[in-house]
Amino acid sequence: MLMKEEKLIKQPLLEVNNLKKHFPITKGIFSKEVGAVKAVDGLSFTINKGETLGIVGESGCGKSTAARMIIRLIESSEGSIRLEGQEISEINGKKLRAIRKDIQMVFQDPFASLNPRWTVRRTLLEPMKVYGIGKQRDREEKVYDLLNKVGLDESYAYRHPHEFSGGQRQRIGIARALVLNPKLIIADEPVSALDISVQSQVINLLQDLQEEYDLTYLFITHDLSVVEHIADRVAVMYLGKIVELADKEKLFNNPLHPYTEALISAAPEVETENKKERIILSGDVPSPANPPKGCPFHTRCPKAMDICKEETPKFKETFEGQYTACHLY
Amino acid sequence: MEYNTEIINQTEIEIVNKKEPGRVRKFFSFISNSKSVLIGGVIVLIIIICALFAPVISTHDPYEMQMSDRLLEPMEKGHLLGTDHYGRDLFSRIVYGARVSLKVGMVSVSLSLLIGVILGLVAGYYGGWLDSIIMRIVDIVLSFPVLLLAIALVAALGPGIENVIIALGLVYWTNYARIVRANVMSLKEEEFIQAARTIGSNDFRIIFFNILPNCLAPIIVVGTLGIGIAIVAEATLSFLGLGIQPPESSWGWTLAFGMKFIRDAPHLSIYPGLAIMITVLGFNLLGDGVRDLTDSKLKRK
Amino acid sequence: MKKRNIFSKWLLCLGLLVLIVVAGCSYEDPESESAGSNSDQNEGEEAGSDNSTSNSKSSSNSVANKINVGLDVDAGTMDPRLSRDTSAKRVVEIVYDGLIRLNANLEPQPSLATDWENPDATTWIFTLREGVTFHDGEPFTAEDVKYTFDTILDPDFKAPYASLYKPIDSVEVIDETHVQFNLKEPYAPLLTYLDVGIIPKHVAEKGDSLSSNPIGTGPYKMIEWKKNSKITFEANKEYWGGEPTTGKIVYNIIPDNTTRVAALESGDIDFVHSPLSPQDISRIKANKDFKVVETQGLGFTYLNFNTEHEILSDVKVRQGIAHLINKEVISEDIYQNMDKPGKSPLIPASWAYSDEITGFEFDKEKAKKLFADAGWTDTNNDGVLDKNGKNLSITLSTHSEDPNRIQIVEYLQNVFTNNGIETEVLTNEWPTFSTSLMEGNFDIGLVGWLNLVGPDRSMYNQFHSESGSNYGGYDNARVDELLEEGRRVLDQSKRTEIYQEAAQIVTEEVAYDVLLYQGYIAMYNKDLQGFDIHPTGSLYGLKDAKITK
Amino acid sequence: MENKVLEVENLRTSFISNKKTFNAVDGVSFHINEGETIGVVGESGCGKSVTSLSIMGLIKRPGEVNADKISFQDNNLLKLNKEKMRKIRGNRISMIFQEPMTSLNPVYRVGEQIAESIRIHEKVRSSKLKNRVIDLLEMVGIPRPKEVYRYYPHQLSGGMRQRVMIAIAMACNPDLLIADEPTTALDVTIQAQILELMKELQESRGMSMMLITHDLGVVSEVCDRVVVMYAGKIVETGKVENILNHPQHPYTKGLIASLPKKGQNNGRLNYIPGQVPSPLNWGKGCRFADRCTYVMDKCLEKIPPLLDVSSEQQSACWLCEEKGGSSFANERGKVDQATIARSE
Amino acid sequence: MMTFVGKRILHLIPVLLGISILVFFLLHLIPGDPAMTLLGQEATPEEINRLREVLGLNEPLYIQLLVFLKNLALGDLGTSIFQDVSVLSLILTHLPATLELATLALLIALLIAIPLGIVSAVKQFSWVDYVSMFFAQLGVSMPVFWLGVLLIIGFSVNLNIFPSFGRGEPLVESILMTIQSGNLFYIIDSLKHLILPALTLGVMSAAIITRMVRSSMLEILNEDYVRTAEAKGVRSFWIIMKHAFRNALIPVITIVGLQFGNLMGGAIVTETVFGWPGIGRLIITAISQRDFPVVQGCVLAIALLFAFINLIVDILYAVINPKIKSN
Repeated sequence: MLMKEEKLIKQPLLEVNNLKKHFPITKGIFSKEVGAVKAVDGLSFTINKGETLGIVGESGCGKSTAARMIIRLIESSEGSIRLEGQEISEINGKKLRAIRKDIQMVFQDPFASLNPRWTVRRTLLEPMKVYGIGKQRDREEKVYDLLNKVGLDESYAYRHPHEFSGGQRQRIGIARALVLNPKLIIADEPVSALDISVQSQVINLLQDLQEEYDLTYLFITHDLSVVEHIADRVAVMYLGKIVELADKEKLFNNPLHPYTEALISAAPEVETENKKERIILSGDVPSPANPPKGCPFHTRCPKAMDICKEETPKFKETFEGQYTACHLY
Repeated sequence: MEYNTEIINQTEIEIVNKKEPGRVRKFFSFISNSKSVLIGGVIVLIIIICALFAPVISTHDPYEMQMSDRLLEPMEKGHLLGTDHYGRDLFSRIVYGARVSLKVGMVSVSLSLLIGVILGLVAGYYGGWLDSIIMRIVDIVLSFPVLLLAIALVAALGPGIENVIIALGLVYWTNYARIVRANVMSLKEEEFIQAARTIGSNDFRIIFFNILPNCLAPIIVVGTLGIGIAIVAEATLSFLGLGIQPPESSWGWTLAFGMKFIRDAPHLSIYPGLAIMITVLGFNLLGDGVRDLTDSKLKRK
Repeated sequence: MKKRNIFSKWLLCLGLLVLIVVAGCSYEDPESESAGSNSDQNEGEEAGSDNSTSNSKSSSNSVANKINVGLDVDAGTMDPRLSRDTSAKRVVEIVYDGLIRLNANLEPQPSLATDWENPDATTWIFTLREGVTFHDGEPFTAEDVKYTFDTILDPDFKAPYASLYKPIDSVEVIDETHVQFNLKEPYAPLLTYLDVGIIPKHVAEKGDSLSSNPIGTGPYKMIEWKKNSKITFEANKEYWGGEPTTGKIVYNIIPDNTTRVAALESGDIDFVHSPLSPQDISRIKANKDFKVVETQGLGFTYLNFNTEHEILSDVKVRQGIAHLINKEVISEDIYQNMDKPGKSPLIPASWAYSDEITGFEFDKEKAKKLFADAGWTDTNNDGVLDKNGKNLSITLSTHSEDPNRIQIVEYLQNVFTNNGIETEVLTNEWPTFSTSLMEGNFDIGLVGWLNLVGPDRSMYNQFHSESGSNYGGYDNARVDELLEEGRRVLDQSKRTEIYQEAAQIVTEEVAYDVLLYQGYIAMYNKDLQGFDIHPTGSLYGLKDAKITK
Repeated sequence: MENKVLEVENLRTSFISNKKTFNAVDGVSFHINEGETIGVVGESGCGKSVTSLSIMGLIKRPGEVNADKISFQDNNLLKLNKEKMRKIRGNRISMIFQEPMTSLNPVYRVGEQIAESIRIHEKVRSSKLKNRVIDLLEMVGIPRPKEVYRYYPHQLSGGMRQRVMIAIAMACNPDLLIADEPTTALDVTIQAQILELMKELQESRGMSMMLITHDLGVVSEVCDRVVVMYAGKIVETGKVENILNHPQHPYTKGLIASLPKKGQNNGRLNYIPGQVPSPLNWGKGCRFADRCTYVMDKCLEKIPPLLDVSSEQQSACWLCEEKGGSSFANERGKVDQATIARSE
Repeated sequence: MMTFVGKRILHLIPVLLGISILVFFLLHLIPGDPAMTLLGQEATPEEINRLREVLGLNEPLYIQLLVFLKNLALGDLGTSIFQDVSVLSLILTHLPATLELATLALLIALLIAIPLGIVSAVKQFSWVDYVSMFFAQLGVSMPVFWLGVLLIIGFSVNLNIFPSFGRGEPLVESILMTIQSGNLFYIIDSLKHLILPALTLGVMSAAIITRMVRSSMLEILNEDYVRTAEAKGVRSFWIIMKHAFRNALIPVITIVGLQFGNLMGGAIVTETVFGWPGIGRLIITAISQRDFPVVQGCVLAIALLFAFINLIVDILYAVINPKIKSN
């Protein structure tokens, strides 16, 4: 197994294989299980060291659930998650704690993700306390160091989250993710709650930090322009499944899956000249509790064929480095 | 409105930027923002001072009987609020009664809180069968009229202020458990709790360092309300002849006995009744105010 | 708005409907109406009575045909053999007749028995009244008497006062109108206890419950019992003692003393009696609309000393404590003279009473001396008497239902503490308290005895060393002897001597300290006339009373 | 030229926070022509929502609306009494909000909620009313409108709810539709649908529209003219093409520059340093001064008025006065990195 | 909906079992037993012991519990030790009185609380708001017995408007009688008896519900859909009544359900003060007599009733809240 991987220069940090999360639907007096919400339904991808993988999708497509399974906030129903070759989907207790250090998360809502009653200092000290890292003085030093790194004044250390603006809060959230020197950072919509001008500040910061600490990002967002900017490779999710995965350039310049195409075209652009023709999808995303038979996208797909209603397309490498799940290819 | 709170948040940043006020000053500016905290606080403070400095404040020995001076009217013979049926000074008895009533209120609420908060935290955080069991217990206790359970418990435990406190504590915890549980259930879905898990905090740390401090506001509110409820409940138990053992005396006890004289010496029931009402009012105002303040300070919506 | 329209249409219809209904309705008290006509009828039947003429002349001077009585608790069971609580007794008194009925001086008067004789010390023969019928129309016979007492004596029947009838060996029916009681031993108090209501055998044997459907021979029939609310009685027109004056009596159950008196004041009820709050009495006395009558009751309130207690077993300590009690203060200030200061276990209402036997006067110095004699002095000047390094410490206990008794213990605690006795107060609910009494698990208990219709009733059970109610474990051979003799001897003057001697001893040795002789007080609407107060609290007299407005 | 549907002059809306009064909107003047779509752009807290609520008369006490003029068609909205204002609201001017999740009353059926807005302003027989509602539902592109009529809001997706909101707003054929961030809470594909729908409706009905958004992309898709707000004031206004291609105000420039753009991959994004000042700390000068790279002494002294850049573009910046015209029109907002430390 | 009701009933079983066991042990923890209280002061130990034997009190506790549970499972609540009637019949005579009282109290509470709560929310920080909040605070801090006695003195003794104690004919019956006879006396008499105790009992609930209505209204008035309604041009009266209040009712209903427990507790005192022949007094007397079967039976009956009322509340909740209804 390793042999194959070693051929590539890039070393995989995280390998996810056929990851699933099914939430049971119950009915009746005795809570009989009658079905399942397939929030995530067979997810497979790899992230290499130092790389940024973007996951794009609309709300409810399962991207956040996937992130939370990887970081073990929720248990997966099926599938494997390997970090540097070690299976982490089923470990618990001490082993899990040890692994947790390596994966950290930046949350969407910078206000909700900070304990409102803790000062910044306390928030940043906590991870070190939990793991018993360093002495108090070292810890404090690290806190101030990190504050500087994320562009906050040291004097802010004793303030509470509500005393900051959104951008500043997200900087604190990023600092917290960095305290334990993780290998992988999962950023779940880290900028979608921020104003445009602040958004770019934070994205810049994330990029700077990646360079400095050689971080690997799993970057989850619904905003194509952000992912286009920051990611190396992009996975597009729809109804719990990846419909397309490719290098960024390939994906944006030559989207294969009709959904990817629609998504890219739907994003409003500032360009006033040579506006492109937009593809407007009809209808809503179907419910993951009752996904359509065949290709999950066929209900909205402008290029749907008969086979799409019957057979689920396989996820396969269509061109080199470009994987798609579509009957067109 | 999203707009206004954003402004408030930013306003605070600016204020803080200008000068860093000390904790005491912050506290006072915090308090002075709410009339109800101010009024409630002052009332509660006065009552507490009464309780602490009862020997200094009282004008007479509250236990000394002077049968010849029974049932004096207020202001008669130097008795500020008159005397009771043994000729004891009513004012002094009310001042001393503050000790017992406050003790009943505060200790029983602390006991309920201890039980209710811990069970609520556990039930809310772990969910599942543990939650089911705890909530069934809550259902069981709730199915009793609370007063009835208190009566039965006092009867079983025997009379005396301590037992009254224990009984009230054992009866009123369900409310706290429910409220804490509901809060924990919503809090544990909050991102900062998830964040705590991602940094490897164990359940204990999450429950007690992350979740508990954030349930404090509702706990303070229901707790202060609970103090009032306990004081009134003790009065009711006294009315039913359960509770305090003489010569100790709470407001409720004084009131319950004053009721026997309500037609001839109404002051015997009016003043202890007023004491109860004002105290309950004080705690309620305090609780409400604290909630309003913490809500506007720490929450966005 | 569509919804609103429909709603308002509905509202209109509803309003119209209500209007029609209301318009078609009258507003009259149907009871007062029927009572009025009823009384007319009554008066009509009793032609020639003064009332009827005056009644028909002026409506203002009408007779209310109903008396509302306020009682503190509901009756438990109305079976006279089983009744325990006072309310049940109040019911039994007017629904049933006993063989005898006690008069206001507690002397047995003929009732269902017209005459009695005792040919020897262990035989009693009763001649029964003829022509008496039960409320169901069946005649009253000797069999009913026998059946009543047989069941009381049956251990499986759980009659609460069975012990009072223990000396009865058997009851024989001589003929239709004569019954004979055979005793195991001479038993002087028997006659006094024979006021128990005679129940109809034919009903009881059918298995019908007499507990809630009493059928007696008395002046009133019970017609409705709303549990915890009210009991309604109707006059028994066939009553052998003549038809009762008032057609209806209602016992209203009002547990709270304050409310009960308030109900009298607001005119909702016509009559209340003990137990009352002393505070209310003086106010009602001052109110011209009401009459207040007082008499000596048949109970006393006392301190029960546990003579087996390590400190209280010393008679000097008991006497010392007795010297610390100012009964006048208790009577005057706490009881507002409702109850009078007590002296001995013999109550003033009894023929055996003697003014000579008194307890210990209030005298702190004498108390101090007695304590010192017993070895208790304040050696360490902490204000508490001690002996061999042990403080003189006692617990005063009583039950929590009676606020007056709580006041007594609170007052006594204060006095005792001021005189060097470390005193704790323990007030428990009655069942808890009485359990501790019966188990001898107390120091000094404040209790009372009720219904002391004779000296035997007030002393045998209490002071005989073998007796069940001798909670304090009092043991005096001479007293035992006297009390046994008192049951054997039939001559009243001799019995008086016997009981007075016994009372002298127990008072001297402070087995009890009788604090108060309970007064019996009735307060009623001044329009209520013809009622004579009875020390037992019996409401039998209501049959001759009426309300004239 | 064209008829003005709405004219706002010197609008000031004040609130009270911590016993201090401040103007959330501070002297805003603009107008909307008949059949025109105007975009109001700005970051959160700039006063764009308050502006719309002020026009609708929905500012609650202790908030207070002052203006030299708010006229709608022939009505002076400032002078109208409550009842008359109520009759205009939902009838001639209607509004849709950002959160389709919370903007519909959860306890009433969708159909009832649409019907209500018709019933308030018109006398319609109930049999006809239902048909009209179903027509409206169909018009906003809701499939199976008869069925959806009986749905409760929670049974609909976000996009569908926003369509229902649009149906409510369109119920009485308004002359002006104010849309406050109508697509912010929606997914991209749904946003595209809704914007398309709004554009269609606006064109087919010839109605005027005021679109409030923070997304310049949305503005560029839908609007004719744009108003850029910053800290309670309008900093720049003009035709969409002009503003987006030749922004004059440093703030507008910064805003446009901070958008991630194609061909800028992996490089650093531009941004505006600092943050929006609190209304309680507005100085006497230009409110953008402390974030502005071109700041001059004059900027700190005096608030710049809206200055004509061209006949179709005005900008509130002293630079426009001094240099005039579009002398640095193509210069991108310079990046200031003073506030963050980073390793290059 | 059936599933929901079914689930609730399923949940009820362990709760009722738990209550039975808890009451059982609690009662047996209290010193004193029915044999002693039944036989009175003069009973001899032998008599008491014999009675204990008859009542089965000499059996080991667990056997007594099992017997009790067995009978309970068979639907037999036993017979009162003190009154020779079945516990069930006692419950059936006393529970309706309490229900009538509690219902009217709740009605009064709602009649006071809802308008007051709405007005103080709509006119937040006005004098109406302050005054009603002050009275709401008073209501919570006033011991029930005190209020009751004051009302009796005021309205019965001094003004002589209402009777001071007791219950007229049951309200339902008196309504029927009024319809039958066309004489309004019955219904008015019943209501006259009800009014003071119901007021006494209802004041505390009124206070609590007022606060709840107010805070819930305040919250709702800030909701987006209220703004939507305003933007539609709905009249402010209808915004408050139709859009805000209907939603504010949702949390209020839960509180109202919980108030029932409160009312049952308050009923104990109210019934004592007003001599109301309800279940609260029945229990209190039974406790003081150690009439175990009555206490157990009554507590179970109240628990069942409480569960039933909560079920109704939940159903109402679902009716008002379509989110639950359709799920």
